[in-house]
Amino acid sequence: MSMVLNDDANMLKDAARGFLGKSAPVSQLRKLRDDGSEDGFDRQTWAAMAEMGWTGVLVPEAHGGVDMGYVAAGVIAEEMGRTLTASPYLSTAVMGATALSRFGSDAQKSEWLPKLAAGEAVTAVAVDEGRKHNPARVGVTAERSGNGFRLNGRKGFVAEGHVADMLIVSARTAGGEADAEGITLFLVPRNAAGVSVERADMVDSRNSASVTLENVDVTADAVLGEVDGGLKPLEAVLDAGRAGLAAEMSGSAQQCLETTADYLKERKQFGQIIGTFQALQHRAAHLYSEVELGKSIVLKALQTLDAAPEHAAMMVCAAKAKLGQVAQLAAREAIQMHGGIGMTDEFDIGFYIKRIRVAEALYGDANYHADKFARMRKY
Amino acid sequence: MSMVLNDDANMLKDAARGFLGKSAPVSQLRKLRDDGSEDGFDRQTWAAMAEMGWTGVLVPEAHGGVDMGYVAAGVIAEEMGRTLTASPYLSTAVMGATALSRFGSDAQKSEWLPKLAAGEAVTAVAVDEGRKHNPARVGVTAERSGNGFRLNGRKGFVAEGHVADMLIVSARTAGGEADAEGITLFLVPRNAAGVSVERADMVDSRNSASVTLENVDVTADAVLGEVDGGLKPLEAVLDAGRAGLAAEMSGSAQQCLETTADYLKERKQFGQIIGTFQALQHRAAHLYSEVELGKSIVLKALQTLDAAPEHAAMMVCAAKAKLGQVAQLAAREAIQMHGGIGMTDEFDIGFYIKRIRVAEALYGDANYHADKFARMRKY
Amino acid sequence: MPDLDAFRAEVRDWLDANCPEEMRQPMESEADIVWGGKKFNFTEPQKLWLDRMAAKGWTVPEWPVEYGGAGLSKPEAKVLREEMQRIKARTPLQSFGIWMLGPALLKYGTHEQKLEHLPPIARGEIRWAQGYSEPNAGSDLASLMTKCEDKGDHYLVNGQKVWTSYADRADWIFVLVRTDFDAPKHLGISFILVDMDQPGVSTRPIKLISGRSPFCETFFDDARAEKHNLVGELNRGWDVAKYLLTHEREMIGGMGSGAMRPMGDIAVQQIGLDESGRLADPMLRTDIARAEIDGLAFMATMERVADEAKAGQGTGANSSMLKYYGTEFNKRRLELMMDSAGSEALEWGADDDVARNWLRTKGNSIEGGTSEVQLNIIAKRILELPSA
Amino acid sequence: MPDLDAFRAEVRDWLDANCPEEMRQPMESEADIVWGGKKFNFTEPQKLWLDRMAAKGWTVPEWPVEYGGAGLSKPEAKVLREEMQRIKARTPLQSFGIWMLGPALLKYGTHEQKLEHLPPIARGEIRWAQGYSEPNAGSDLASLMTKCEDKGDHYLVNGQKVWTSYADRADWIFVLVRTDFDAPKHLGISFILVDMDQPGVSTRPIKLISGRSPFCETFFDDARAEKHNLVGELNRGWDVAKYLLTHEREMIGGMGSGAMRPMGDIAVQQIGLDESGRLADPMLRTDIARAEIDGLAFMATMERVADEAKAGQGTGANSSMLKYYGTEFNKRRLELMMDSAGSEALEWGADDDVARNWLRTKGNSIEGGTSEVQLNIIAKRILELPSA
Repeated sequence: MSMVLNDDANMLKDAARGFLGKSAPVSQLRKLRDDGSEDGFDRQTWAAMAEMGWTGVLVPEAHGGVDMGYVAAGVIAEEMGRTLTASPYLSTAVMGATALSRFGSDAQKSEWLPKLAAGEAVTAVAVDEGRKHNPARVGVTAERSGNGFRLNGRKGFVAEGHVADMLIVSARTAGGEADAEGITLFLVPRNAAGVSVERADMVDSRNSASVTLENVDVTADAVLGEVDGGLKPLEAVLDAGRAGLAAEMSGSAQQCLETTADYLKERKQFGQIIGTFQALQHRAAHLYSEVELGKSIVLKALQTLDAAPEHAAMMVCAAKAKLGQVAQLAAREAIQMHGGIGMTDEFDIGFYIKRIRVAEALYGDANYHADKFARMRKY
Repeated sequence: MSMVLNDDANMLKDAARGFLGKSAPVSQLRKLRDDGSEDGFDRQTWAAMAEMGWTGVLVPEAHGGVDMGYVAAGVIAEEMGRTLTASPYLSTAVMGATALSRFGSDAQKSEWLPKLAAGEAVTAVAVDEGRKHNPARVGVTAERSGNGFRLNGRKGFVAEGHVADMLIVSARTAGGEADAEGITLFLVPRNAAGVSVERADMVDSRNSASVTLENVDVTADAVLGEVDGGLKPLEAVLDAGRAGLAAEMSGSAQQCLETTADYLKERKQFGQIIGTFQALQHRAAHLYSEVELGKSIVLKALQTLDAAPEHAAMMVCAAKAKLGQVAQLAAREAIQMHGGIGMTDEFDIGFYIKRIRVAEALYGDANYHADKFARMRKY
Repeated sequence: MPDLDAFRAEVRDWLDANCPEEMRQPMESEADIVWGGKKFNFTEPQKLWLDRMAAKGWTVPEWPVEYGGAGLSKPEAKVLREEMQRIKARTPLQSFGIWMLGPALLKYGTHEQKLEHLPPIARGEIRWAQGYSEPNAGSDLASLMTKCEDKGDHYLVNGQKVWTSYADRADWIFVLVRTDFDAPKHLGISFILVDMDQPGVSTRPIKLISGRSPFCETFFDDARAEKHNLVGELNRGWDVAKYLLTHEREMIGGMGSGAMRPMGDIAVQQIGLDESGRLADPMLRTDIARAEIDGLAFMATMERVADEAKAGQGTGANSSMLKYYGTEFNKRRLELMMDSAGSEALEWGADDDVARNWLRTKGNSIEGGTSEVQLNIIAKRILELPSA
Repeated sequence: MPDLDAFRAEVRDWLDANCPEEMRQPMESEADIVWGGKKFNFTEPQKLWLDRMAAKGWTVPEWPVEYGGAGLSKPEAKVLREEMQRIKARTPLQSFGIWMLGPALLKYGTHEQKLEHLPPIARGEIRWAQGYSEPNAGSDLASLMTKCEDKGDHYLVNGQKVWTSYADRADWIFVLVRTDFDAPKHLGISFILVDMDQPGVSTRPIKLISGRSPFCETFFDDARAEKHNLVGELNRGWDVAKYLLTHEREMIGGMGSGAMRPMGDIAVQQIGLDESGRLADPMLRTDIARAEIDGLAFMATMERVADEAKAGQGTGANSSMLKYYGTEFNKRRLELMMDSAGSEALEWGADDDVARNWLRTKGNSIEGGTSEVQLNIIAKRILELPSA
């Protein structure tokens, strides 16, 4: 497959950049933070995204989506990374749509996909329970109870948890706490009895929550995929999210690089434009190279998700690991080369380094994925 | 303890630099290589070193040495690292003397230490059996046989093996191949029946050999330390060697840095002295910082070996790991900043990068020691 | 050294008798640091401890007695430090007055200036701020433009400083000002002391990416400075500034190397060990081990550079090396601590949580001379590489 | 694309019938590379395979038929490559003539020059060397001083080149010479073709730190060059040189990314796994995993840059990025292979053992424009940072 965007994807990219730069730039995130917004995202912007079809980018046309695939979904995420636009796009349009369209029953699809495509429902994936990502370590229990299940336990670091209409929850139906077998995925309405969600005050000013499940009763229809066989679909959903995050981080890294290069052309010290200093030139050029590598591996991962999703795990793993390293390098170099002004809250770079840190940790950091990569390669 | 050399050590340093620079510079190693010297070192230089007391630097005065301690031994090794002087100094004056003076019986001391101090005997430590250092993994066997032991097996990467008069060999007297218990150290004359030594053609043009033991009979008097308890003294001997190697690498790194800084002041490209290019300045300055850290940790390790040898393992571990990283960085930067000329055999930098690679691998590379460090720190 | 032993015994007894129990507890956060000054809210034990130590001259033990110190020799001061560490006594007073202005005044000040300003510093009565950087004079500090005019019996100061640490809580400020606009830039600068308690001086905190505001912008709008508060010669303030910057470099470079809990221990507590007894995140384990080794080597280097300085060896420019490596290392350490803490560090917590400290370290390699400036200095002053 | 399918079938049949069995075995070492030229010792299958491929024009499939190629389109050439890979057919011929001089002549040469020089390259009859660098013109290539004088019916060349790859085994050499000593340095350079089979040209191999001698010094002592062998305009040889350097950069940058055995596999074989199924050297495992991920990202980048070039997107200066990253990555890869091989790699072994390859890679970031030069180019041409 050619490693260039086709015309559709290029048009989408231009449209996304135009829209986000105008309607949802970094100042929007700053305002949401400073106003103490309860939603943590702008509903008008979200409605406009739905209008443009972004919320349906991975929803089949039969269910009201535009079904453009992961490359397209990544193009949008990348542009959002440039502007740090806050929205439930990743948790809903990428991960929720992946979960339902690939693993949902006909009934589940019919119920949820049209709402997702229309931007009328938000989903959130509740997977982690400890400080480090580990999808096989599941302590939340789901015990059979009548025709259904009763869920108990606690999930943390749930992106968009408090604004979600429906939670996709991994719970243990069999086996011990770290067993790969015995995990089941459930669709749990956020307003179900026994579900309580508490929003966290995150460093990136984006949405994340902890979710407590106390005797939450769901019917057997709430199971997504097979009972006890939830890890595989969960990993697929996570991989969609990881690829999306990698794309987002790629956009953020590009933006950090470009902002910094522009600053280097402007700022004077010692009577010279600092961009003339060779040491800074070489570091910027090295960063450029790393950012280019990041763009390539993200595109490769997205293309593989489109072409052969069942074989995409390794490329996604490499992409998430690489972008964790690249985006953090970009943010660090951006601050250092900006000097004191980069340290001030007034300047935007701080938003980037903070968001990149959260994106890095979400669904496995670079160390997690490098280790997983090595295990997949059997060493 | 003050982290500066005392007057004695400073005098020794000046004397060593003077002697080695004049009598055993890199050109001596080049000549030994080009002439295909069988000894692999210059016996006249070795005799002069003995004359100056270097071979007795760790030998008690009662046995004819000058007993100046590890800081002094390290000062000599560091200067040898500057000139890449080939000699059995490390295997004999540092490791052999440590083994005998700290763990030898009275008889062993009386027999060997005066010869070591006089430069009349060379020792070599035969420990490794695989491609990576692992002193607890001992496959060479020593079976009880009459009043003594019968040794069988093969050792590799034995520095100075083929010029040694006496080999210090770790062998298994009990336990399985990787057990820490059950290892015993033996003093084996190189000319004992059944010992065959084959010199290897090493990339650094220094001495290293493989040693094959075929039904080698030794008496119980040949045991150094306790039967089955050889790992502890072996580690102490290795730590002396590792600290000596770290000191040597520190000297080599300093020399690489200085040679490179000098070249940067001379070489012109694009009509300018290349030392004016800020990117090179910053890399040289970073290298300087790393080299300084290397000097400090080496001194710390040597001082600890003098003050509390039983607690020196962690500092030695840190020193060997750090100098592996620092010296390799120095060699790599030296070649790159010299450009094409650094790639030619005619120029000396190649000798440094090759020797540093061998020193890095000997008695555990930086990865081995970082892992060991983490284990000692219980993580 | 029998004298030192006697001194040690005396110090030990005195500390035992005089250090309040509360002042022997580890500090829980930066909020426990005693900075002093008119606006500082002391707890009772803090004030007691400060006053007792100040009365002995031990807040600034090596300063002369007449200026509020105890006139201790270096070995004696070391004994005092060791004995304080032994009982885990907190430092009674920290301040820019002690670290920076004090040494500068001791070297460049007149006897009268020392008598006026040093004892209040030693007693924690006056808190000082530093007025160096300006919006257009960051790394290129000497291009500063804050104007200082001679008005006969006093000076008038006009201009703006940035990155003045805690200026909103300080009482006085030492300021680099331009007193000659025609001279080459390094030769028209003076060093002057300004009372902040006047209408012509105002401050505005700068909110940082960490959410904290340890720095201010400080504005001088016809601020008055007394003539006798010019330190050193007129137009030769750059010498004082350079001397002071060296102190600042050493201070910042040494941060983060103190009695920190080892990274490995923290990570084990946070992440746990795997079945083979190794940290459960193998890649992070690699990074931490390498960083801890570098940390040991760096601490050994600080020790060696200090010992060399005492022995009259080494090069003064090594303070640039320490500043460079120390701040870069500190940044690396906090990145690893963020890796180790995982998602729990991504929520804002207490005022000195890991995330805030992580973000704060990003400024370490900018303030007090950027890493790039330190590398320039090493290249030129130590390696003697030529200028373009 | 029915035409391509037909072409593929045709290629497959032909290759099956014509590729000797021996030429389908993996190359055991660099000694198996067929460079051609008058001095080359072919094995019988090598010669047979070369002649058959050359007769089809498939040693240089995209060159025009009249110049020894097959005039294939890019998609057709790709089919040929794929089908050769399918049966693991060796490349029948590699040379600087194919990689470098050929593209330069196709772009800048006259019809006559192409007719004279390209077919012998395509048939492997003439082996070319490259005469660019000089002892005092390394990174600053344009400061070269080899003199070329117009003697009416011919040129006389005098001077010295270094780093001429395998010049001792080459038949002709393309040389950058100075034809105007008064013009600005880039404007007095010409590009000329010189027959090495004459007394005025001599070579001396340079022994490298790896012990191998892939490069020579080449001396021109009143060497004669024909006037019709000047390529491009007189004094405009720098354009040809730059064009060619871009090709060289891409070639060197791409080295080390080919069908290499994965580092992880090699390390497992050499070091083994521990009880938890992980590589027994945990720190090396970390480094290898990170490097393999970077390797994947780099290969994806080579692919993307090539695809963008085909689509008329991207920037030509990206060849500098590929050269920089590719050579630095290759150095890193060989360092890791040395770490993995341990003491067994520290003995000199076969002519292409790990140690020699490790040492050889150190030159990758120097030859064909140093890493520093590539970073300069990226900074200026892509990031558009200003010059001092």
